[in-house]
Amino acid sequence: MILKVEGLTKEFGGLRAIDNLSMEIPAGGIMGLIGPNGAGKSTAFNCIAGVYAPTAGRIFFNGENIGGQKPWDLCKKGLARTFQIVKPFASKTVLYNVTVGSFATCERRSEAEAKALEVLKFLNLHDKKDMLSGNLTIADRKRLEIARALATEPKLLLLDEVMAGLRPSEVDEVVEMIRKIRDSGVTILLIEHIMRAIMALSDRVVVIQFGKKISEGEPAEVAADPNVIKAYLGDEYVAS
Amino acid sequence: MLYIIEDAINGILMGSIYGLAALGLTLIFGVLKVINFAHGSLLMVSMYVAYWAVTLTGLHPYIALVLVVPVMFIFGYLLQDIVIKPIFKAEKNVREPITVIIVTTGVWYILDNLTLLIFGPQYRNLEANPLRGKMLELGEMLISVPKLWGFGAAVLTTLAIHLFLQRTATGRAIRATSLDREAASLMGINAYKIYNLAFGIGTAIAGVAAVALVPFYNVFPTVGVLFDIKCFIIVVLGGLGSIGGALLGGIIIGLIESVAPQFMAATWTEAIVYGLFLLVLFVKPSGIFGVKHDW
Amino acid sequence: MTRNTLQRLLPLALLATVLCLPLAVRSATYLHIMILVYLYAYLTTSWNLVGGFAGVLPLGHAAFFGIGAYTSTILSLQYGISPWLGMLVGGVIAAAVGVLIGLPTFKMRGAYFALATIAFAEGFRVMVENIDKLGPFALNGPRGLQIPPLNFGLAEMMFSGKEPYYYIILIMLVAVLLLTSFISRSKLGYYLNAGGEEPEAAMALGINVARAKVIAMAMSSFLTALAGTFYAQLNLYIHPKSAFSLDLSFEIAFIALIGGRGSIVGPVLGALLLRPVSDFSRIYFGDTLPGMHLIIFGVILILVMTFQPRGLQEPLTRLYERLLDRLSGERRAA
Amino acid sequence: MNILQKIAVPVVAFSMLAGTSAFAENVKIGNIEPMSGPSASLGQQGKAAREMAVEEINAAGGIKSLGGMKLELIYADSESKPEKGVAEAERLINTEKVHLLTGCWNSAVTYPTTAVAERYGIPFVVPVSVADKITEQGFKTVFRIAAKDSWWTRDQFAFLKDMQAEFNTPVKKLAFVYENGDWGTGFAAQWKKLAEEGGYEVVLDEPYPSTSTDLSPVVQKIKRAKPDVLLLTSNAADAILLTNTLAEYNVQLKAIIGSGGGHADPSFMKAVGKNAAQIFDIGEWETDVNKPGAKEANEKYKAKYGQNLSGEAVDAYLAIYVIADALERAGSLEPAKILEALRATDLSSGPGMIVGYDKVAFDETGQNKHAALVIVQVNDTGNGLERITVWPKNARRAGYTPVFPMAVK
Amino acid sequence: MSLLEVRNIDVSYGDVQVIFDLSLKIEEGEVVSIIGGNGSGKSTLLRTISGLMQASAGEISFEGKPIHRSQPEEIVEKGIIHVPEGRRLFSLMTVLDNLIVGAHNSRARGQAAATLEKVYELLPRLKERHNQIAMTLSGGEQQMVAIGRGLMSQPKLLMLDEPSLGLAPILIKSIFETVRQIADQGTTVLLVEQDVRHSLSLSDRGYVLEHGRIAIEGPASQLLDDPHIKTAYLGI
Repeated sequence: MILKVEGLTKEFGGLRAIDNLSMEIPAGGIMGLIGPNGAGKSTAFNCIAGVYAPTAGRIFFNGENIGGQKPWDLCKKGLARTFQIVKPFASKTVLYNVTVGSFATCERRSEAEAKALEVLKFLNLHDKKDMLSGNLTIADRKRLEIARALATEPKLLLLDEVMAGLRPSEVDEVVEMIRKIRDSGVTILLIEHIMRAIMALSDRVVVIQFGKKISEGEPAEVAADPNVIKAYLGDEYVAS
Repeated sequence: MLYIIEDAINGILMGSIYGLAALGLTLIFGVLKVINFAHGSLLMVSMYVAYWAVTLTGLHPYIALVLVVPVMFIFGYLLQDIVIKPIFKAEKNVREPITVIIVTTGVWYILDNLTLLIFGPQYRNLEANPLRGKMLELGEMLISVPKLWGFGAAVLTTLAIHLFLQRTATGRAIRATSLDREAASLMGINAYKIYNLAFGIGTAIAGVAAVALVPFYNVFPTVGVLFDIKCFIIVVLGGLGSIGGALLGGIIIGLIESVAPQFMAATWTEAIVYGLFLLVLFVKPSGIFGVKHDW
Repeated sequence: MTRNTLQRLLPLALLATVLCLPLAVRSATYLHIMILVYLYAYLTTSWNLVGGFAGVLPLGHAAFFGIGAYTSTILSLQYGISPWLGMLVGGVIAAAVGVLIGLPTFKMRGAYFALATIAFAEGFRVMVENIDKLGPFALNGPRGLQIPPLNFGLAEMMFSGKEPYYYIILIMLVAVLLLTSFISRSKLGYYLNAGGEEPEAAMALGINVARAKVIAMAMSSFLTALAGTFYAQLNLYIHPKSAFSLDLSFEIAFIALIGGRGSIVGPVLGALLLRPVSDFSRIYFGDTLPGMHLIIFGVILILVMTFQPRGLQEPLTRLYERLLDRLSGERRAA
Repeated sequence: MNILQKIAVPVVAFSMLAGTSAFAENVKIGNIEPMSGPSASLGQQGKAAREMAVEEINAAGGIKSLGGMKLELIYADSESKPEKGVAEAERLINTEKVHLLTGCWNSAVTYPTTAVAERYGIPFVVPVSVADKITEQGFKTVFRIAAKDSWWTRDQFAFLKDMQAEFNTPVKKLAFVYENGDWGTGFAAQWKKLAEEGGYEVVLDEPYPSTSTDLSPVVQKIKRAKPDVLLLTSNAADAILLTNTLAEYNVQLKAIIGSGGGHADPSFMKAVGKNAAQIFDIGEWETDVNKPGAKEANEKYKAKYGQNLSGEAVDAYLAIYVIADALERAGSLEPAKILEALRATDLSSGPGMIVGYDKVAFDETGQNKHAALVIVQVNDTGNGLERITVWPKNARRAGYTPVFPMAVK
Repeated sequence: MSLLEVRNIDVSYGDVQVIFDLSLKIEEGEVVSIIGGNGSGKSTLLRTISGLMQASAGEISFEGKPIHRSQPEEIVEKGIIHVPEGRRLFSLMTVLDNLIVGAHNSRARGQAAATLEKVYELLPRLKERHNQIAMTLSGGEQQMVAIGRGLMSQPKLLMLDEPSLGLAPILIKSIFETVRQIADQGTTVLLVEQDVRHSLSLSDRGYVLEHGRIAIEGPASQLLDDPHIKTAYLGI
């Protein structure tokens, strides 16, 4: 298990956003994390990525309890993430953005840039390397977000709704890209709203609602789970 | 022991006037989320307006209020509308636009030096001033009457602003804009108009402070600078944006300035004030009383 | 000439001109103004490491300037230590103070940070004004320290003419420009820019943003202190109100904002514009319209902030590019 | 080639600009004064007084030994900032090619600025910047008309001694209250020495920031220390504030002695009114000084600028006459010649000599040996408040008896 | 003439286009649902109607008059109120003050007291809590305040952006009941939701939004049975 979450709980001023959540991600696969809006996916994500210290519970990354460690330390340990609302360094070029990421593992600029270029080539962003990231289309910004995270050489990559707001054809491209990344040996935890993509990509899916896990299993299992349908479409939908 | 009480009373009175001077600054910050570096200069302009209102019309210094407050309100309103608003519009997605700070500093330079150009560097003091030197004797203790009036003005203004914000439709609109500009505009509130209003009111409050000061204080082009940094310190002590906090912060500064010199050289009180200021910034940035401002 | 050669030649030509300027400009006044332009460009470039790259607004750099000025002056007056050495000592002390100030303040946001830095600088001024002697060191309180103009010479960093000062500050400026442009291309520069622009994203990419800022602060305060020593040796007199002047702190920030925060040339452009404007308008209006120069200064601040809120560096760069196009007859490669 | 031209043009233009006004038709006197900023009031008085003197001298035919050459004043604003003073001195010397310099009122500006003049060998006449240090730097080009602070304080104590004898009122306890700048702390250091020598007890030694917005705490301290005499060094804003607050708290003292500056500022009496009554102040000059021409000069000044001549203004006025006298004798614009003439100054008559003392002559440090001070008392003898000369006794206004100790109000 | 008519609008965030050539109509007295997954452009559509964002092309008219160039406060004045996603209460103000601010526009201000009574009648919880600071309320109560605040403006068209977001099922139910009641009292409602079942069951008509375009539209009952919805949501 590359990541093991045990009894994770996070409260904000009495409000329990994550409630005793446990899950395991085996190395090398893609795990989907889904749930309706406001279910607590991003909070769980932020706890794992070190933005929030958990109120209770433990998070093991490669066997080490990382609960409460800072994001930059986690990044150096091989845990990278993207943001749901992309946060490019907008006044800088694409190459610059990715180089910031590759500096996580190298000291010299020439080395870092070389690695950034490799990542850009890998993700088919190479021809846009000199564009200001603020001028990219949303699809390219999402791709840049992934490229930057990938440049830190992660073992586990947390992707937060990287397909939201994309057109269907673009979604397909990103799906392909994620597969490619997985095939290069990076484990992926995916939060996504676009079910088609989740279903196509994930080896396993965890569904949460109100901070609690309500279902887990292979995509098809989960999609058929009445609990899940209820959570998504309202409780009366199941009957119809 | 008695003299400490006498000093403390003086400190509270003088401090309340500082608080009054800072009240407008905190109001403007509360709504616009911007530190108005021109606030001291607006106080200075108010003092000139008060001075001339009294000198030219022969009004009782406190009656000048009826002239100074509307004039300063309009001055502040137009200043925000004409000079500052365009910057807000250009940077409407920035929560605390630094450019606005710089622009208010430009306004400070312009106002101070324009006053120097127009009125010269002289120190002015109301000549026919029925309040000058009036002291209230409380046993052995002496209390300055104009400062007492100033204290009254500070408390009343604070109360009036509080009630205005709590009880009137415009006040609620100002509070709503301060808390969530976009949601307020969804309720039909024009945020820029509210900014103008808040700036106008903040400036008018500086006018009240000027009227309180002019009977016992000098008027000169750089007088605002003396109050400027004091006002910043006060609003941070009281909590940026907190109405009651401005008064309390002012009183704390007044007390330090008044009581501490009895134990050390007066020049060290400044250092104490800065020390306290930094302490509050680090330990309790929401202000000494840590009150989240609801107003 | 091709555009590329031109692009390489122009800066060299500029450097050559600047180096030869004292040969053409014999007037010490204009040299002095140029010295001040370079001094402020130097100060603003140093400030830019924090205020530009790291994306905060420090308004108290006079604290480091004053520390530099006082340290070297005290060491040279009381211990006969060359200001060149004193400069470095002052720099180290300022860097330590910068770290101490930076650690707590970088956690603050916007207005609070600006106010805290003002309070630090003013606090230093008040302290120096109130302290006559600090252990073995005579600060002389409000009376300040005067350097008797007796031992002219390079070792004493004291000269009877302006030219040596001109070259010293020019070298300092070029060095600091090279240093910042080196930093902006190094890991630290990437980290500062990233942390300034999108702190959350930066943290997720392995950047300890607070630590990067503190490092930048240490460098910035070190460099600022060096200028303090230069200033003391240029004027041969320092006192708390001038060495720890709030106006100085503000002016540095203004130059950066007018020129263009966070860019390498921005501070130089800002200083090149604001310094002469304020000096010349003081010269021309000083006796007839007192205060006019500050009014002009204020108007420029407002106009630039209204119409070019990101500073003049962007439009001027465009203009420069167009000039290059015109001169070479080539279009800029996209 | 066109690039070179593009660069060359501004450079040439720049250097031509730098060379303007190289040919003097007049004697150029550079004046560095605080025209804006906190001391602007004093700078502008100094400017007015200088202008009046120059107009008079030029109207009377200019400098005759130089063929009737006229004097021309060039002003520079120091904003009370040393670095600005230095920059302006550089400019005046190099660009405006001034022959002499005067200024700078703020001692903090005068030190470094005189150093510039020394470097270029340009004569620098200091009308009034009182810090001793200014003439004690070993400079050869600096001349000061006014007394230095050790003389001011010396005379304040001499006056105090004389008054005790004259009115048979002993004074034991002194309080020193002063602005915490260069000037105030300089005076206080001298006072402490003199108090020790004179056997006085110092009951209060209190600096205060001149940016204070409330001086009640300081006044309370004075009241509680119960001194006999209070010595003050204040700028205008704080002098006004202190005087009013002393009156409000009804602080009973035998005497209050100011040190010029704020107490001599024309705004002062206007602003404090009767609270100024019976305050003593030390200065260089008074409107009632018994000198030919003094009254006329003051009236002319008042008509023109709306204020009485202050001590500071008279020093500036005299400084121009001292310069004119030296130029007349030098008969040359060579700095060395002017310096020589200034060193040999022995001026005892002429329109400029409306000061309280009889002669201007400089010692080897450049200090006017004869500079003396008068002490005045502010009082109302039926014509409104005025400054009445009371000390030295031979200069006392006829028919006036000083009030000492102060009357209980 | 429809109450609200949106014709062929394009909307972008900077250079990122979010809504493509979108048209819809709302008749007076209708309840219309717009449903769609995250990022489909639902909120952007509402933000454009209420004037927070500008359409780069197309027109929006209300009661026959164009409003797509108007400022948000002018649009409120005309009678459209937008209850934003995430409630956006004035967190440090009391419930009562929040409600009164809702009546800021000139049509509603004079009748604020009477409207307040009606709102209290509809949402009695608010009356109990009127003196409480908004941020201390539970999520469901906050949503009620947001709706009540919208009603205080006497809207001709009430636009609700995901009122069920983050609420427990029982609360969701009561929120939808409240919306139904509002509609029954004659207010036209435009409801943006993810909760398909609930929202469609109380609506007259519905639109399904996908990637900034209308994918399906029709009577609500018909949409409820459309298999495409399930596909769009669950990817099966």
